[in-house]
Amino acid sequence: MAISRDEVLVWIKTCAAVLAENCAYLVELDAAIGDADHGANMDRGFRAVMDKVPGIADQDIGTILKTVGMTLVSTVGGAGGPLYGTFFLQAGMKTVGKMEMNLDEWTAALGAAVDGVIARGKAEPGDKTMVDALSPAVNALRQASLANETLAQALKDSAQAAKIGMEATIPMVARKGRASYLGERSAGHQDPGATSSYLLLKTAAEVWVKD
Amino acid sequence: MAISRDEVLVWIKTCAAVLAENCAYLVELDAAIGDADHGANMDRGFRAVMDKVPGIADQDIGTILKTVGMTLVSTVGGAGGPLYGTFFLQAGMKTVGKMEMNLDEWTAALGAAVDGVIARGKAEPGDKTMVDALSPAVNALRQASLANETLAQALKDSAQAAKIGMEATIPMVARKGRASYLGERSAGHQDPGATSSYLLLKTAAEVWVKD
Amino acid sequence: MKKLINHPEDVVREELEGVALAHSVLVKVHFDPNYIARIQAPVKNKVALVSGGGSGHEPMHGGFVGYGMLDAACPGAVFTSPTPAQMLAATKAVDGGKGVLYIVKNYTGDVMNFEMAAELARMEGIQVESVVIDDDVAVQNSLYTAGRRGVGSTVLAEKICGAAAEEGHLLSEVADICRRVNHFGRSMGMALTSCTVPHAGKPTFDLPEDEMEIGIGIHGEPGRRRMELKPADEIVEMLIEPVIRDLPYKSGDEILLFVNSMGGTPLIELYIAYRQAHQIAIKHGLKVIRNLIGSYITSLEMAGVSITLLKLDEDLKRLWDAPVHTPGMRWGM
Amino acid sequence: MKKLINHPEDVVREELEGVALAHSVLVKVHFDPNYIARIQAPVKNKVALVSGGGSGHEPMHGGFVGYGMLDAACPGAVFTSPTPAQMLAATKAVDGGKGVLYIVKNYTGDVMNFEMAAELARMEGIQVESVVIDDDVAVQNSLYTAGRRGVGSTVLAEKICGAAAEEGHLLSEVADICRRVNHFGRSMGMALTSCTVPHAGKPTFDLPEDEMEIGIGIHGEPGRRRMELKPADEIVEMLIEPVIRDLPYKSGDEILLFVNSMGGTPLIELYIAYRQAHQIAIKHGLKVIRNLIGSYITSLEMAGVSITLLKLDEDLKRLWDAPVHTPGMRWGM
Ligand SMILES: Nc1ncnc2c1ncn2[C@@H]1O[C@H](COP(=O)(O)OP(=O)(O)O)[C@@H](O)[C@H]1O
Ligand SMILES: Nc1ncnc2c1ncn2[C@@H]1O[C@H](COP(=O)(O)OP(=O)(O)O)[C@@H](O)[C@H]1O
Ligand SMILES: [Mg+2]
Ligand SMILES: [Mg+2]
Ligand SMILES: [Mg+2]
Ligand SMILES: [Mg+2]
Repeated sequence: MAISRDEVLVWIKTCAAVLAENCAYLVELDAAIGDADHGANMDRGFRAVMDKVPGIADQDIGTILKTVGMTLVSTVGGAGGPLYGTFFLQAGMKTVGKMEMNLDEWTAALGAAVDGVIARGKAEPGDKTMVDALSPAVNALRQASLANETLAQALKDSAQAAKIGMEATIPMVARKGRASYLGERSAGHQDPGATSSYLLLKTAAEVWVKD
Repeated sequence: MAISRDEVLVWIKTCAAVLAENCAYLVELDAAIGDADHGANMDRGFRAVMDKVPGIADQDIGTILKTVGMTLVSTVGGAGGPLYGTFFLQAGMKTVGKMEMNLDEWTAALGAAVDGVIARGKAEPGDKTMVDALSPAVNALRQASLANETLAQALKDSAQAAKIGMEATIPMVARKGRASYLGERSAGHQDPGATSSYLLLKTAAEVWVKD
Repeated sequence: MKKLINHPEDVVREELEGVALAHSVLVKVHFDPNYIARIQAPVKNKVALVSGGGSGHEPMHGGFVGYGMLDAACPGAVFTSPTPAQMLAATKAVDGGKGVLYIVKNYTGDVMNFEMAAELARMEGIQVESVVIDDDVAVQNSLYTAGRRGVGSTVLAEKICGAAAEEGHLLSEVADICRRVNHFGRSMGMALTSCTVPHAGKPTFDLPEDEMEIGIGIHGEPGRRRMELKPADEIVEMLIEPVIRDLPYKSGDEILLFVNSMGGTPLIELYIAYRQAHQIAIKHGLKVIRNLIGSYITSLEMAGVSITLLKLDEDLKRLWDAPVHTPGMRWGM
Repeated sequence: MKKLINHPEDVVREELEGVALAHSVLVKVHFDPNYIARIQAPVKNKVALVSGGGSGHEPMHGGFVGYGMLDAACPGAVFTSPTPAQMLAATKAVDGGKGVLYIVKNYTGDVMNFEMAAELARMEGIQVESVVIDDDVAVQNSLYTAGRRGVGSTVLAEKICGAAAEEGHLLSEVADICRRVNHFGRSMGMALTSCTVPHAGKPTFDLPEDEMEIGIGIHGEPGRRRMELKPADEIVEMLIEPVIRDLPYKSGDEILLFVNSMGGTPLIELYIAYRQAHQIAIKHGLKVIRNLIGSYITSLEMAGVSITLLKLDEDLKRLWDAPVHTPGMRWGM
């Protein structure tokens, strides 16, 4: 069982819809410990991605993901732009020429994506950033594939891991990003980037798990 | 029965106290149709007058009133400064050398004071200014002296006339001063300057009427 | 009341002390009576310009004292015109023997106090002329009222007359140029919020989240009418159309477009307003050849904007472009 | 939300259209990708200066494009750093063959986007250096965090480096001067009110009538701590003492004192703050030989103030005094 190119397109489109829905929510989270723009940034970026989608619908997964990455880099700005841009660019590198991905291939792609985010942002788990949602999700995928779980189960596990990681950011004192300026005051708030990361992985599980 | 120099001094000092008490009230009236400073202006002016009083306590009524006028001109500013300054300067001219005033002399002094205000500000009764409180007060004094009323009664009459004139400004649409910029919107508010004028004359009646 | 102040009664004095410390190269500040004079004053054989008004309109007028603009400014209490005592002292301090021009905004208090000051100055043998600025089209003009308020054109008049004085014109000539600016200039303003007079301690008027005041002056007074909040483009249209209508600017006229913040409106919004004002001016065939955008004549921290149009002729253009060096306006040097 | 705008999503574009109409003599505005370039760009054989950041800080950075300051500015969405695409396009447009200096405020987003832009520009054979400004003493510096924010010193660095570039210095030399400004400059700010990001539609944080935020940045983010409102003199002391302590300015040092409005605080309050800041500087034996007072690096309509001290040496003094002609800063020409 695998994820087809068309399913990747469905994922991207659904992410655009989900981020649009959650725009105000992400802005609110960012208002508490940042500058109240994360939702608008992601929404702007994925609206630009949607304009690109028709032109790349017949391409391979790698080309699609790299195009998403380039589009985010050139339209989002802020911290989210370079980070999510790198995320999709790196995932795209790992899937060049592929018309479908199995669990191991998706695991490798997401792993590369998260490594890219870490390389670009130099954040470690515990810094109260998107990395706190992304890293556990990759680990969950890796364990699932070692345990020979089904793709469906693995996707659910990674989404669940991202959710736990996202919620774990609430008590954290930020050490990276804008929230770090608040020092102790950043504790008690959920990180907006970790939240948008969870939304992307939750959406993947929802659109790719068919039963 | 007459008003002595010392009673004039008591009047001035009491006016200073009354205007200080009513500072916030006059500011509020001015906020509605002006620029929220009439109370502060009058209070500032009469505090300066209080500093001058000790130095002129042994002078004649005319000197005292002219000093009050000069002090107001040089410390109040706004519309109130020149108008009340002229008011006291003109009253002072009429009482040069006097150590006391009878009803006719006070009537002449107040008449000259109000003529000075009208000459300086070019306002007519009905323009919604201090003139609407001052003119009726002068007329009341004149009638009282024609009717050979007592000084006490005359002072009460003039204060009463000023009160009615002040209240009559409420429905008026301002044609002079800052309130005129509001056009129709100036109706429904009592004029601050008419109110401070009433306070001066009411105080005169209170401190000069002894029974 | 949220202000960066100490005690309300110290606001004007402490502000003036700040000006004195900040701009000792350009101006000297005199206290009791309060006035700000150009450091070189009196400038011999130059007509001296004196203006003044209530405080709370900064940078006007104190920020406009210096080369090519005012010789002295008299700051009154907040929103209260200064006294003849201040004006007389300033007049004596800056008269360079060629006479003194008073630039007076048309408010009863300002007019009466400057009148008294002029009477006193003339008694002392100083030649004084006064020009009253009344450019606010929000106020219906009439013989029976206080007439129009003096607003945005005052800033332009002070710059242009200052340059004329530097050119060496006579008092009567500088006064004529001032009247020309007043004749060619018109303004209208609006408020998104009220402002708080320090000693009053609370907003002069309450304005709901979804309403605005159109046709306000510069003393926090309510405007001609209150209406629901509109998009910037509509607001600007409501301000500039009456201005253009009032002074029949002809298609082809060259104008200066002045978009002013009332104090609390930031530059990003001013440029959005400027965009629409410029576009409408063009629609009317006007040539916007000069502009001024920023906080120049304010009403404390009030959020809002005023728009001033000034028709330019060759003289006014030359005088506008002439060098000026004051704390609030500087170019060419 | 009370703003003079049309639709939140049009704020930046319409503001830029206003700038284009207002300052066509000084700058040209390019859309998609958005950047403001000096009208003469590219200036041959001059190091080009490029800066940028989120919108909402006007006049920074777009208002600082022109002779003696920036060659280009890249405005992002409100409070959102611009993209590498904007920076690359601006870099190509202004490179005069002598290399391009990026002046970057230390925010994760700004740093990463300028990093990517520099990588792309170098691939295209353009010589690029970046200097990151991090002068906000409100933020504890540490290797493990994002570090200090870039605030007031950015304005001073853009003026001083612009003058250095006009003098014909090499890219490495202009970059060194920029680092010197960052090394000699320190800032701290506070807020009396929050600000409202247009697309958010409501204030970023709620601040009761009797409270203030100390140690804020320029993105409407809450500060280091919230406390009860204090008199201006105490507030200024709370801001300037940590600044002076952080960079041991020696008694006798010559400094530039920069008192900045966050956007909604009017000039009358700035001078009251300046007065106290200047007095405290003197108490510490510092010589205030230059100053800057006004709205230069803002946070939309936020009411509040920031104070920046810059130690001056002969070079920095000369470069500060050098002529500059931009929409937001002008003297000497
Ligand atoms: N150094 C970093 N590494 C990883 N993620 C980061 C880093 N800095 C910030 N982030 C993420 O970016 C999010 C904020 O994104 P956004 O609001 O779009 O950018 P900005 O902070 O520039 O406004 C934060 O919630 C955090 O999850
Ligand atoms: N032309 C005038 N003639 C007489 N009284 C006037 C005139 N203009 C204004 N006033 C009086 O002055 C009062 C306002 O005084 P004040 O607030 O001290 O001055 P300002 O209007 O300059 O702030 C008004 O309430 C009105 O009674
Ligand atoms: Mg953000
Ligand atoms: Mg008043
Ligand atoms: Mg007044
Ligand atoms: Mg941001």
